[in-house]
Amino acid sequence: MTKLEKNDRLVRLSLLMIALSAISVLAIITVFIFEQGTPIMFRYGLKSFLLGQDWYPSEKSFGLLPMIVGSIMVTFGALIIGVPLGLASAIFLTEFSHRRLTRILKPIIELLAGIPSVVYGFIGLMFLVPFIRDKFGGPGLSVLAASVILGIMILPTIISIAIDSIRAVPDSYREGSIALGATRWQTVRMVILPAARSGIIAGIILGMGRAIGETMAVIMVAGNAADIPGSLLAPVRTLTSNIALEMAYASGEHREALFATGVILFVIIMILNTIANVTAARQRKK
Amino acid sequence: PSCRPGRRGHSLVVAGSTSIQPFADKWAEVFMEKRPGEIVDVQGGGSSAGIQAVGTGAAHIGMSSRELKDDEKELYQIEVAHDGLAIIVHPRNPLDNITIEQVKSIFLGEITTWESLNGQQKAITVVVREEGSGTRGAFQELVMGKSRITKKAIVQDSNGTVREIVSRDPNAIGFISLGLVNESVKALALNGVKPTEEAILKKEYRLVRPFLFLTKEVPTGLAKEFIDFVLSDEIQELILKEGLIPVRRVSRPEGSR
Amino acid sequence: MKQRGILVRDFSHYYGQTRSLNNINLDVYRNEILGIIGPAKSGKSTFLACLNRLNDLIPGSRVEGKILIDEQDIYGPEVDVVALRRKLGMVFATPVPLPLTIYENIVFGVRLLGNNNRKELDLIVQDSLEKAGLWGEVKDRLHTSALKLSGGQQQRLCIARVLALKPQYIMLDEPTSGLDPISTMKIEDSLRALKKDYTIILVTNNTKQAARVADRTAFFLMGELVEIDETPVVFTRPADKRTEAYLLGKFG
Amino acid sequence: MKQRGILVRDFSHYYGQTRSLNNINLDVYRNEILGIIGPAKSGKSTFLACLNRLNDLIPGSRVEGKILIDEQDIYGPEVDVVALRRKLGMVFATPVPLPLTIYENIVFGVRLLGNNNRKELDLIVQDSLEKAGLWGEVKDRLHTSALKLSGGQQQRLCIARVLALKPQYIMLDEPTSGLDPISTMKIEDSLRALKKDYTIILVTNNTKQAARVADRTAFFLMGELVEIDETPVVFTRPADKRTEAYLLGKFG
Amino acid sequence: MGPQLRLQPRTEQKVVQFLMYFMTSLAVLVLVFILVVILKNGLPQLSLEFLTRNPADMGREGGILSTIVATIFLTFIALLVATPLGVGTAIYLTEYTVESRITKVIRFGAECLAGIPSIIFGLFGFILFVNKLKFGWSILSGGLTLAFMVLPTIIRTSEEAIKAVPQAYRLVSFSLGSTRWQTVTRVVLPSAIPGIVTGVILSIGRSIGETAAVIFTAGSALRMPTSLFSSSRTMSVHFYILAKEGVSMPKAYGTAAVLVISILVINIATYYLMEKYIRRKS
Ligand SMILES: Nc1ncnc2c1ncn2[C@@H]1O[C@H](COP(=O)(O)OP(=O)(O)OP(=O)(O)O)[C@@H](O)[C@H]1O
Ligand SMILES: Nc1ncnc2c1ncn2[C@@H]1O[C@H](COP(=O)(O)OP(=O)(O)OP(=O)(O)O)[C@@H](O)[C@H]1O
Ligand SMILES: [Mg+2]
Ligand SMILES: [Mg+2]
Repeated sequence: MTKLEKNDRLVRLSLLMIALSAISVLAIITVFIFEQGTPIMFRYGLKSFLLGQDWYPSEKSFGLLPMIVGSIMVTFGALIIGVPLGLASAIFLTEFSHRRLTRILKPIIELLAGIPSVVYGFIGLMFLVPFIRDKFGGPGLSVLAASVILGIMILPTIISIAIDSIRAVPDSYREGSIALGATRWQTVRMVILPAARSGIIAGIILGMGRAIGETMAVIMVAGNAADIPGSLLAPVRTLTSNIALEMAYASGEHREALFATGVILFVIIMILNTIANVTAARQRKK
Repeated sequence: PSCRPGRRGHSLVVAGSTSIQPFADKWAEVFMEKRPGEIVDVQGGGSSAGIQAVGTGAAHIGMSSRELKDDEKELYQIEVAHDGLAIIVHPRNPLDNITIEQVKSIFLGEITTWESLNGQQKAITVVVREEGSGTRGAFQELVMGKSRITKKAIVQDSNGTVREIVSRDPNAIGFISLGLVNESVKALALNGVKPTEEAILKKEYRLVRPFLFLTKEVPTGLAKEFIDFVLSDEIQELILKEGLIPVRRVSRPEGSR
Repeated sequence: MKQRGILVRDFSHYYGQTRSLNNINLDVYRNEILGIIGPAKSGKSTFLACLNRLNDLIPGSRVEGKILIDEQDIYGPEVDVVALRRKLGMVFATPVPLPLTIYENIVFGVRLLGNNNRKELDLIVQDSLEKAGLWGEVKDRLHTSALKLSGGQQQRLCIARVLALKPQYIMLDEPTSGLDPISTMKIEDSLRALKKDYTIILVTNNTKQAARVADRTAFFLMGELVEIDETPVVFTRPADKRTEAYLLGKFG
Repeated sequence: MKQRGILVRDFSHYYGQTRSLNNINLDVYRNEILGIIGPAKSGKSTFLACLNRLNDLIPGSRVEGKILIDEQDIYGPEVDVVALRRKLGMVFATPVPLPLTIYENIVFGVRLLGNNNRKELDLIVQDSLEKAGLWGEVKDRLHTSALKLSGGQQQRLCIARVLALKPQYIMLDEPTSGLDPISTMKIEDSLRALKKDYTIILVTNNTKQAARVADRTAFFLMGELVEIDETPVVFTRPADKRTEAYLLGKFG
Repeated sequence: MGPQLRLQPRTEQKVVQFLMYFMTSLAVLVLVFILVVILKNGLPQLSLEFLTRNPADMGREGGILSTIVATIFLTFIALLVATPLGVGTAIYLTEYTVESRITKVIRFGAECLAGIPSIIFGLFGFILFVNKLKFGWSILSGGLTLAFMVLPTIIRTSEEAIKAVPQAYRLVSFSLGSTRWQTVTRVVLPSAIPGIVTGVILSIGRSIGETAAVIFTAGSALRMPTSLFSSSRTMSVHFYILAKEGVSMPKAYGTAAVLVISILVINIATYYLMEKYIRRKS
């Protein structure tokens, strides 16, 4: 073996060490969150955490059900708003719009993905919340407000991933279909969307992850009542806001319970991530 | 910040109420800036823990945000500030006065509309602070007693945010530190008493709790220096700025929150 | 003289600034096989894409001059492009089955018209596959994925798919490149058989193939039509030096 | 008889499960041009990649049998792969200038050895470009980007870049596909001139090119070496039917 | 839709096209609206003074200098840590290994990391850096937490940039006798630099905009950071507090405008780089 080759081995080894950083960061995070969050769950019983409806930490009552339901509700709401808009935009930008228009619109959408979530929350607080309060009643801080803001926030994610997966469909499919006399829309509906399906689903799941994980914007517009919302206009608290809201003064078991909230959030996100990864991998295999 | 046993020697250990702790941290910081070499170590743990700590000598100064019970009264107590709570509503709300029982019913979720209070058939938006915060703790203690605040209440994590929300929602009611009340909201009179500094100092306004420093003996040395420092104009002014009510009158600066 | 199906007049094509076809003039007779030969990048595929307006899909694509198909100016304002593409079936160099079953690939174009009558579709499938010489090999697995067929079978599937549309013209772009000798032969046989019902344009990079199956042969070079004539003439007495050089393998 | 430079014995190559070369046996003589012809995907490029072990880069690539180059088993444990690759210069089908200047492209391989002596490098650049027949065309713009050269010039640049390494063997993979007649001729001329100093293996999809420049020609089909012989023999009296069919353009 | 109701394909195409056009416009308009509101209200607040003075009276007065400085410090630390790790990982994944269980695990780790909500990073940073390692609420804790957060972004963009380098370059380089490391440093990385820079710039944007992870690790003390261990308030956190507590709407809009403008500049720079180097190549 030459000296150069020996050096190459050394380089490979050091790079492997570095490459393990990503996975070790994940491992460290997992360990710390679980170490902090799980003991209390077992002390009080998993059931009382997951299914308890009363969140009164000062009275040792740690029911997370309202937050779990809240997270699910606003995420679902966000999808109802974000997915149709996002998919339509992605299809329009890839298959229908004039190239020049796409070249203007796509960067705008990508740029807006970078706007900090606090700004979205602020806009929600200033415009959406009063609008809902005046037009529909209630405090305005509500499931509806949170869903709309989250729906807008996940738009860029859904649009860019959907665009990528639609673009990844080989042009030959497009040509083949058009050459057989299909209209653009027929081609999209019958050939392109089915071929891009797993990628699009992966994008939606990632958008879902983003919605579930979003914190600051939600705190600002959701109202944060630790109660299962009875209507779209009622305030709601998500898992993330539960943590962010109470972390500052929490101590002792209260803090542990917040970490337990983190554990539940973490588990949900990991499940979603895995599903997204698997679906995306399926698309790549095709 | 967790509860460690008090260190002896040069450092002054101050422990107790988590409501006072964030303020005391600040005071200690300013103090240590002025007196390099001295160390003031502020710890939480709660009022009872603080009272106990002074009793056992684990802390030099205890902090309590409640009045002492009879069996605790042998300690020396120094009032360093008052924490008043204002019940606030939207400025356009016709209501001016409320009874403590009505407040309790509202925050219990028993009264849900303004009808019985000001005649409007609007649902009440109840706004509270988050679990664990001193303000909520005080409200719980002074108004709610053992009863739970309604789950339906909107929760915010700072007095500023509560005030902001009440100032925007004509149907909202909330509570904040008295020092933070400004023209954007209306502070209700409680049982006919307006929440003014005077009323508080005269003990007429009831939603108020003292911030107490406790010592076992007559304070001496570093403990005395620190207590005197907290009672100095400089810190009392700071206290005012931070939304508390000073025990010594100082001129109120413009635009304080 | 034979009837003319396609008339190309002073036709040029551009990709943005670069000209890919330069002032082409040629006719395609009905029921002939017109072979188009030429080295890589000489504009053969572009020419086919101009005939069924697939080049519409390419941004920056632009044409000059006229193409008349069955007396209709296909770049005219009133043209139904979708109908045009059905009339000119196209087979690509790399076989591209859509990610569907064999059956669904073939009826894809028929379904687009809203015809979902199972019996009719079955007939169309069998008929097209027979004409493309594939029926025997796949009749027992019509409902399996088309992607599992071998390369030669896929290409014949693509031909069958085009036949299902009942086009009048069939354009094939290097349909046998990369195929084995047997598949190549099968496809050449089909083409000869199809000639009586269709007009066929066959682009090929294998000059011998043109010699074998084309009635007339056109030679393209760098976007120009160098010459077009009866196949034997082009191969034995080419009018242009460049044609001769190409046929001798001097380049390409 | 001529000296043998490369001996290939019972050599097979696999991409994962699929066999791409099947039991190849052939010799390459010193200072000859060995032409390799065959249809697409017949394993020609794979064969070259096996000779300089570029196939090491492909995951799942696996070999059986032996290749001896200058009496060294190149798949033996002690082989210096980097040195091997310098010994067998390689020119690819599509010219790939690195995104550097003309000058830096040519000295790229020399610099890798740590030679940064400006004078020596200047000499190497001029010498290699002259041998590749490109010096006259680029000597005034050695420090401009190589990407701006025309296709034919880029390919000659790639040849010069290989010559700068002072290899003993030069392997070219379809070096003139897609080039115009003039460029093709220039490269064929260079090859004939280089023969006296180097051993050349020329893979080409243009059989006529093999006929023109190769001393001996090998015919690959589906991973097998069908036959190898003196070029005139292969072209006029092929031993195998398949060779004949291929040369006649029956497929490919 | 039954067969009777079926629209002509061309009509259907027209209808769908219009619908899509409408929905896209809606999406874009909403997003543009946000931008316009912030800029319209925020730009009038901007002045040299605003950028060069420290906040006073809880942010009611003065400018935002200390929050800008804190943001820069935090971002700098994050990138200092994340860039070598991220680029190294990307090089390993693309150049030094074949697809295997290890690469799958590493890639899975990176993907998962990318999906973890920032609040979880905040909790984690709080426990590890603030508490266990006793860095306290500080620039250092915040920076390290952000580093972990942007690591997957840098890995992914670098990987894509490296993959976008034509395979032919590698083949040529190897065939000219270079070792792997020589190929990486002389051919692959130079071609991939614009893409890698893109990832780094994107990470800057994310760091600047992050609130949840920062508030628990860097704290929210409103003062000029003096050392790595100072607790400091970044622009986003400052904006969050100003806006939510209604401290001062003009200052909130001003801060938001600075925030949004810096992120826009950063993203436009990224976009420009991508246009110029990556998309052009493919
Ligand atoms: N989508 C495109 N955009 C821009 N230029 C193109 C495009 N497609 C082809 N060209 C250019 O147009 C010219 C003609 O290409 P065309 O594909 O028609 O040649 P061809 O004869 O079919 O070649 P081949 O034998 O390689 O298929 C070439 O110079 C090519 O580079
Ligand atoms: N990287 C690869 N991975 C897997 N299979 C490959 C790879 N490269 C080539 N093959 C397969 O190996 C066989 C031989 O391919 P090779 O490229 O050597 O043929 P070729 O004769 O050079 O063809 P061409 O004329 O198209 O260049 C083909 O079946 C091909 O599909
Ligand atoms: Mg072509
Ligand atoms: Mg090849």
